Amino acid sequence: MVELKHFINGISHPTVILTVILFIYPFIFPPTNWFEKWNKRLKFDFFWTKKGLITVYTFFIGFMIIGVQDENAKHILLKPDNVPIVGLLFLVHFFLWLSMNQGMKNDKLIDAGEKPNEYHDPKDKVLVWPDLVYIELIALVLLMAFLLVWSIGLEAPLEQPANPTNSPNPAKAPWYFLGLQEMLVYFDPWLAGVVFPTLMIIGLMAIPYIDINREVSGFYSFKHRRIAASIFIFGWLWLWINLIMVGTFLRGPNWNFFGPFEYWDLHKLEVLTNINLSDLIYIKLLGVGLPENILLREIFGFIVFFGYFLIMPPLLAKTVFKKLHQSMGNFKYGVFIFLVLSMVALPIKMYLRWIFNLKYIIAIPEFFLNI
Amino acid sequence: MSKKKNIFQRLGESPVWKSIFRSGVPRTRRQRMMSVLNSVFLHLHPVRLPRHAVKLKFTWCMGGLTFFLYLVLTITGILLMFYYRPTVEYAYTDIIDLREQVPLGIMREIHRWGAHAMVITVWLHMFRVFMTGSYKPPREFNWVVGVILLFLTLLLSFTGYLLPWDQLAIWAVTVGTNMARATPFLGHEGPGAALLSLGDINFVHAASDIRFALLGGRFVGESALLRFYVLHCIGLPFIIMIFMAVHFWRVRKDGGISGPT
Amino acid sequence: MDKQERHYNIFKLNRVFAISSILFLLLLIWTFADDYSRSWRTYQSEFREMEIVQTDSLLKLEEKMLNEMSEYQEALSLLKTVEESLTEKDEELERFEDELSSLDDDKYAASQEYISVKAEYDVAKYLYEEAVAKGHGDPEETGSKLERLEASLLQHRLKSEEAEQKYEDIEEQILGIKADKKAAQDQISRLRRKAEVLGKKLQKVDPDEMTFGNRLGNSIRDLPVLDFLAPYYKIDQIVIKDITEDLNFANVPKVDRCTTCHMGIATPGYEDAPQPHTTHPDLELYLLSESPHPKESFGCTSCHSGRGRGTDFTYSAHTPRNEEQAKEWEEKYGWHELHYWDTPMFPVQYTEAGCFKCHNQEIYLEGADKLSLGTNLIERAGCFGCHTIERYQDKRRIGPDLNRIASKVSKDWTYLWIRDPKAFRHNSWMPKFFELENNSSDEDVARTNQELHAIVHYLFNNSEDFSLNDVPRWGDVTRGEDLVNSLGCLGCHRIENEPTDEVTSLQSLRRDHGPNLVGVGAKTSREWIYNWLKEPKRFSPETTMPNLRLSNQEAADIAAYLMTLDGNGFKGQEVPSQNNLELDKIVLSFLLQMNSDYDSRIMLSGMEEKEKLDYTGEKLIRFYGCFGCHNISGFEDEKPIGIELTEVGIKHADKLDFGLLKIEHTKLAWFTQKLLHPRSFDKDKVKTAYEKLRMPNFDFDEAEVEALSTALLGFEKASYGVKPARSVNPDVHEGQWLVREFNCQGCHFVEGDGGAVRPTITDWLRSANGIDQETAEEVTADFSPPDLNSQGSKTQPDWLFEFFKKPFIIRPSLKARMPTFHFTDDEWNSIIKYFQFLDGQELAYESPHHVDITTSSYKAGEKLQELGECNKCHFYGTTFPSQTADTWAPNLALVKERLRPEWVSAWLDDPQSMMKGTKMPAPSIPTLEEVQDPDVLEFVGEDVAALAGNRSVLINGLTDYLYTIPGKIDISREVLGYFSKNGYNFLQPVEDEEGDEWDDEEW
Amino acid sequence: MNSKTLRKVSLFALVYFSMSFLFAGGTITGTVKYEGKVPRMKALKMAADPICDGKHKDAPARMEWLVVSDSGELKNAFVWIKEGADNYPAPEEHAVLDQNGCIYSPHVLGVQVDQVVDILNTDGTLHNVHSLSKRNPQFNIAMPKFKKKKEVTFTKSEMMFPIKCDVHPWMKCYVAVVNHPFFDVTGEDGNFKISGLPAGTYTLEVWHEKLGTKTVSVTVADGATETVDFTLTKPKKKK
Repeated sequence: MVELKHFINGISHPTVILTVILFIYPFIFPPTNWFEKWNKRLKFDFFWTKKGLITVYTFFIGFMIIGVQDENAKHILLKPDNVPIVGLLFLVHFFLWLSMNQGMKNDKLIDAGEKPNEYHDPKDKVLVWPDLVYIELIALVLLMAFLLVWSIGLEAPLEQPANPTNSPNPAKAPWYFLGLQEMLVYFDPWLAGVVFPTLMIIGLMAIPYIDINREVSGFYSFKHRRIAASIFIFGWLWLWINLIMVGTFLRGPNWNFFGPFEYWDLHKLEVLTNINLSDLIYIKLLGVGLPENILLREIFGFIVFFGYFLIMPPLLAKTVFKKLHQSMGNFKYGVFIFLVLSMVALPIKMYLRWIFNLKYIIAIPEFFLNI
Repeated sequence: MSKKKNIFQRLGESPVWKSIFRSGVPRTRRQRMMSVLNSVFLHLHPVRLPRHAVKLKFTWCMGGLTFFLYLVLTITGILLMFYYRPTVEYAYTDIIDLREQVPLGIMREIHRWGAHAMVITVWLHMFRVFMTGSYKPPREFNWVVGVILLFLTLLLSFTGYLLPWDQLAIWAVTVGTNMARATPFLGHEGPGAALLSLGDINFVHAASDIRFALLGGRFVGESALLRFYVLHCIGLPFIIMIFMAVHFWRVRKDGGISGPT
Repeated sequence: MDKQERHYNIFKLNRVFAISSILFLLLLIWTFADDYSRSWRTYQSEFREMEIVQTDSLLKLEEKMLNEMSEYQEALSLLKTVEESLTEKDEELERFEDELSSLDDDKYAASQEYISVKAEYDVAKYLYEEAVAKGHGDPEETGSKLERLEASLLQHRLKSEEAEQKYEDIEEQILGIKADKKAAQDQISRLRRKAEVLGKKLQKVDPDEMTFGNRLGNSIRDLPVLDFLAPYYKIDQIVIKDITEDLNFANVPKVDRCTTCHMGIATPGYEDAPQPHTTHPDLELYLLSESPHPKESFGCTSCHSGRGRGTDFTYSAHTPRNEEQAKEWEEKYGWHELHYWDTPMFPVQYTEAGCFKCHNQEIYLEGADKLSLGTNLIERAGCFGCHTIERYQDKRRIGPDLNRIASKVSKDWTYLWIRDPKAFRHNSWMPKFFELENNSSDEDVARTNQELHAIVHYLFNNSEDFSLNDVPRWGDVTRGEDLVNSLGCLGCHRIENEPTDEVTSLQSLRRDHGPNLVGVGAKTSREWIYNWLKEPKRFSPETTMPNLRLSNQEAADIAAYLMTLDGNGFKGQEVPSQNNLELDKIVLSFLLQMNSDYDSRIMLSGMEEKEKLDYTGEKLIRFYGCFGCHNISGFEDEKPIGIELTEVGIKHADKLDFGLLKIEHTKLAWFTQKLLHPRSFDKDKVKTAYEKLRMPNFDFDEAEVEALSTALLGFEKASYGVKPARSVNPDVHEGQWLVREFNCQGCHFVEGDGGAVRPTITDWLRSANGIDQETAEEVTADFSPPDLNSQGSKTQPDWLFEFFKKPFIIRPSLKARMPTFHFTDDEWNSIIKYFQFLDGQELAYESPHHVDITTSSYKAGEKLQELGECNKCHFYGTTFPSQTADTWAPNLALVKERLRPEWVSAWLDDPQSMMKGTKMPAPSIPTLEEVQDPDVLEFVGEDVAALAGNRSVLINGLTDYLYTIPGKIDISREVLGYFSKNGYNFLQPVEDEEGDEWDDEEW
Repeated sequence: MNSKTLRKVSLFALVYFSMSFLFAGGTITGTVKYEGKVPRMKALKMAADPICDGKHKDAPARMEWLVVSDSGELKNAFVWIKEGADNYPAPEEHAVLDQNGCIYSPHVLGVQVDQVVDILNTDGTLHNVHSLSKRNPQFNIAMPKFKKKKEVTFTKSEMMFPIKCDVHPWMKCYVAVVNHPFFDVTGEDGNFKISGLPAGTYTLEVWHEKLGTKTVSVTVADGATETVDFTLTKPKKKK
């Protein structure tokens, strides 16, 4: 058991878990034919069968059972404000499964030239009263019952009176913003707290205007809109929800990483010797001092930054997204690729941090402009 | 069926009943349609729906539950407002009293857990809509409204988070709002803020930036509590209701619930 | 059914709906039940049962007592006879009653008429005024109407008053007839008052005693939901305006709901009831409105801490006393620690910490013994030398002055002493710094051995010259021992070779004020002791050791005796030799703190050995903070090295460094661990030598640690609006401090506590006089330094001031000597003011007491003095008492200078009540009855007889006489002369001429 | 006094008075002896006060802390029912403590709670009566020549406390305050007698100022007489 806990603690580290996720992700949600081939070969579509659901849930529940018996994990899992997140884990996976399960079935039907499951004869309609109204009512009653159980069973937390001079360690934002707080590890507040959230909202709003696939509408499907779906699931599920989970369960005092079965020791230290790109190149690589001129100093940062956002899009348009570019046109493609690149910037920065201890690509603290 | 009408049947045919529920007890197809049409609450729905739209497997009922949670939160919130005073003297002790002394102080639990649940249902609703591709024309704009509603929901929850005025509240909000300091141009520690100055006069500083506007001070204090309270109880609910109205209206106007063609 | 347009099976949906609705309903009921089922409701109903039983038994007892009370029986029979006699007047009474009812009608009618006329009159008046002032209407017409109405009004008033008068007359007559009955009834109800109150109460709480309607109401008033109307069981809260709770952003009035469950807390009679119904153990001091801490103005959590608003066991932040109780609570109440409350209740053994919130300036707090012991230990151990504590700011350093150390002790002795003080003197207060938990490895010991060399070097190198005068006479050890035992030295010092099992207490600390003298002969020289005794302040200007005004001979005797106390010394221990390699390492590690590695090494190589020792000595004294307790030249203005403790009581546990130690993460556990094993938090930590914890080990035992923790827990600055008077009076504060700092209570009783020297006086009496223990104990008080109880009202402040400055003998048979303390005038004045405060005397100056010697009371007083034979025990100036030295009492010629007449009169009236156990008998003041006896009359004489029965006049006369007794005031010389001739062993029984083979002492 | 004890007291008074007529009650008698070497009682030196001295012209007064007859009977031992007896009201008659010849007589005195004690000053010199009681409030009264009598009462039961005179340091006597009448002080012959005891089992204790205490359990029947003898020895010296 102890070894198991150590193992789980080990693999929960962001470096491990995110790498695994990033690597496996395209095989589970294949965006191209090649991946789909492997998906089939690896039988990853097993996840979306009933047996798959049971398997995953068995793992979840097993983890929870081990968790509540462990002094440290129990403390975090059963903290009143964390309970919704535990619930979120189960719910999100269930609904992911539900949509994927139906999507898979529909995909098969469509491949066979049939209509999706949702399809019914347009004339075959159902009266709202009583069918819809009734199930809505039942859903409401059950939800209310569930809320009552929740409220009786779990007291709303109330800590010490607000004290501006005594900050708890860790001081955490509300759980739904923990993704942003987690991003703070890798980006400055103006990016993590302002620019990225804004981009997220804009990006979400832009989805219907970018997604030019008109066919698949009104029914569950994956294969026939696999690029859109895999990008969305990646952003929403893997990045957003996952970062919340990390922020809630795996971040302890001083925002240090702690495995689920690890004691939140105030004194745990982590190596923090991050350096900027300019230091990396001028001092480590070239062995000269930093130039006085800011622009000169950060020239490599600018090259990387603009290279990423200006050179990557045409490059991709010519290669991977060739078809997409053609069907979307320049403007839509531009917006699309900007948003995707911004999103992917997060994992990229994470890896740069982990591998090179890179702090900033562009560091101009004089203007609070650090990227 | 016996000839003799029982009391409920008689009641259902009485003029008073009929004046309220015009169509009477819905038994026939017509009556059923009329009862939906005539009810201010039910007429959000069309009279008839495609078959897949009543299947829970398809809709998950998430939108409905979100709306219902909004109502639950409104009602419990109003009840809580009777006992809660948004001042630094009383806020915390009033919350203690909700647990210790106020009859049915469980309202606070329902409110808090309901709020968490609402955030989750909103996300799942969005996820469902995405996975069924239901945002596609002609429903693009309603998706946009939906995103705004999601954002407002988070803000509502966030503003409410401060009100218990305990350590959890003040520090969560401090962490949350500290990021606003770094807003480009508008936050005093944001890139570009230094550009907004004439001569030596700096227009964006700690006491004039966007965070200050949000908190009513440099730190989370008495005025932040009041601001968050007003936003939480009046400002944001008001705005969210407008967008909700638009959202529901557009569901119908954009051709009802989506479905395969 | 219309299959076409339906999807679900309606019956199935109905079933699902039914099930979910029922589920929902059940949950709703559960919600209400959950809301209703509060533990306090159970406690309240339990208490109600107990209240019923108690009230019932009290009522029965009261009734029984009434039945046995003759007064009550008389009143009852009186009522009966009166009622019987009333029946005879029935007819008359009936007539009157009839008349009264008809008159009532008349009265009503008349008053109604008057009221209606009055209304008309008021209108007319208004109209007239309008007409006159504004011209609306005719002034004449309205004026005449007003006049008319005025007349009518007068008439009606007369009529009405007449009717009223008549009515009252009749009423009075009826009352007159019934007067006796009413008197009897009043008497009965007066006697029954308590019973009535109890009966009413019982009717309120006991359903069996209720009327049917009330019982019905009682049975539904507490039902769920209905109970918001007028419940019997409800939350009881005390709101205290003056005491606030700090919510960081605001201070809000304290709200305590403790009495919701602890209903019997302020009611006597539930002492043996189980918790939470138990009565508070000390109602005299707390809760009752007549006590100094009424619950209305203090509540509960202002002392006990906790979460006053809580209405449930866990949420009121109860704290168990130990693991065992924690377990018990977990089972019984589902208790768990409330993490999110910063001021949990004090565990019961630390309760006294709460007193400190207000009583934070007092040196000694009666009743809070543990807290007082804690603060006293802090003072004795000198914690404030290293830890700033606001209460102890600017206090003198508690250790000996090291500025002239070279004249006192040797280098080797100093070395060994610092290394392990307790090896030399088992109960030294000097703590141990070396070879503790974090510096016992071989490497550490090698280093610290060299550190000690450097420290000793520094001390001796910087020691000032101090010239020792030669001892002029040869001392006698026996005489010296007798002096030490009798002068009062043992009020502050002990001479104990071995540890005793004495429990540390305030009293034992008083005798720890100065060092245990064991081993003093092995430590220093005869010359030094002699010089020190003669004038302590010459060696150490700040010492608290007073000057005992010893003659050269006395000082030499004592020095000779003390030199015999050579104890064990550091037998067999040797000072390790200096090791330059280790020294270099130490020098280097200090150099590195300020310099680069490169520079350090260059600096090191440039240093001579002496330089190295100088350098490290200074650094080490700074590192260990020796200057916190000792005066060391070069460190006069150094800041303390420890963490400030002023508010340590409210420090969060998560702000304390528990290191890697596996102990409970609570404040108390930390305090206990730190005090018992100060260095243990370094366990398993990797630290360099000068990063380690450095608090020394004081060898506290667990009881001491508990007392210290109590004090530490109490250290907070509470923002309470109420402050005890003695805490805020600066003079009292200062006076109390001086009494504490100079250990007055080592010899004297102040505030009913002290006199630590007394057991040693008993021992001395026994050994010096050859009497048995029992007798010695009985007379100890007579030969001990005086009890200073009522000192403030007793002595004239001017005299006391002079006496302090220049003490002389007051109690002739006392050998203990009041020393000379070199206080400033201000300091003496604050002591005097403190004494006065204790007796409610605030006067600074008083006019002298004038005596008119021609009054008869004066003459009577003179006679009484003669009859009382005061001269048997008291000196009259240089006139010695007629009895032997063992009954001698103060010089009465001193009275006029020393005492206040009010006090003298009160003292003469009843000495025993002012000073329990005093030898002074209450003078016999003849009563009127007694002087009827011709024999007595002959004795007492005319003057007394004339005033007999007037006790206070006679006593005042006696007082007056005392103020006129002439004679020498300071008779020290005469007394000393007597004793030097006759010796002190006057208590010894006179030897029988015949041989005694059965020695009394054997018993 | 609270009503509970009042009730008890009155009940027992009733029982006591009625029973004492019907039955004689039980009686305990016996002798207290001393075994061991008898020390010689030293003479008291009263030279300090001529009046005292004048009273003992013929033979000097001697100490009284161990008075034993030739055959070993012990004087001034206090024998009493320690356990088993209930509260009794105080008797009407007064107890007497005389100061005669600057010696207290008797040397050991037993009184009942609330019983009036007449302290007499037969000497006609200044005495002071200083009680060293622990439970009862202490008093210290001067009795000049003219003061012949002083009445005092003790309100709480208390076993043996000294009364002494500070003017004459040798004067000392012992007083026991008992809540019932079943006690006696041995005379020259060492005999004691406790009578009128209701039937029952009691703990009987003998007390002596130097020789300490000894207890036995005694069962008494109505009308019967039990004999209990005590022998006291010199206590071991305390280490």
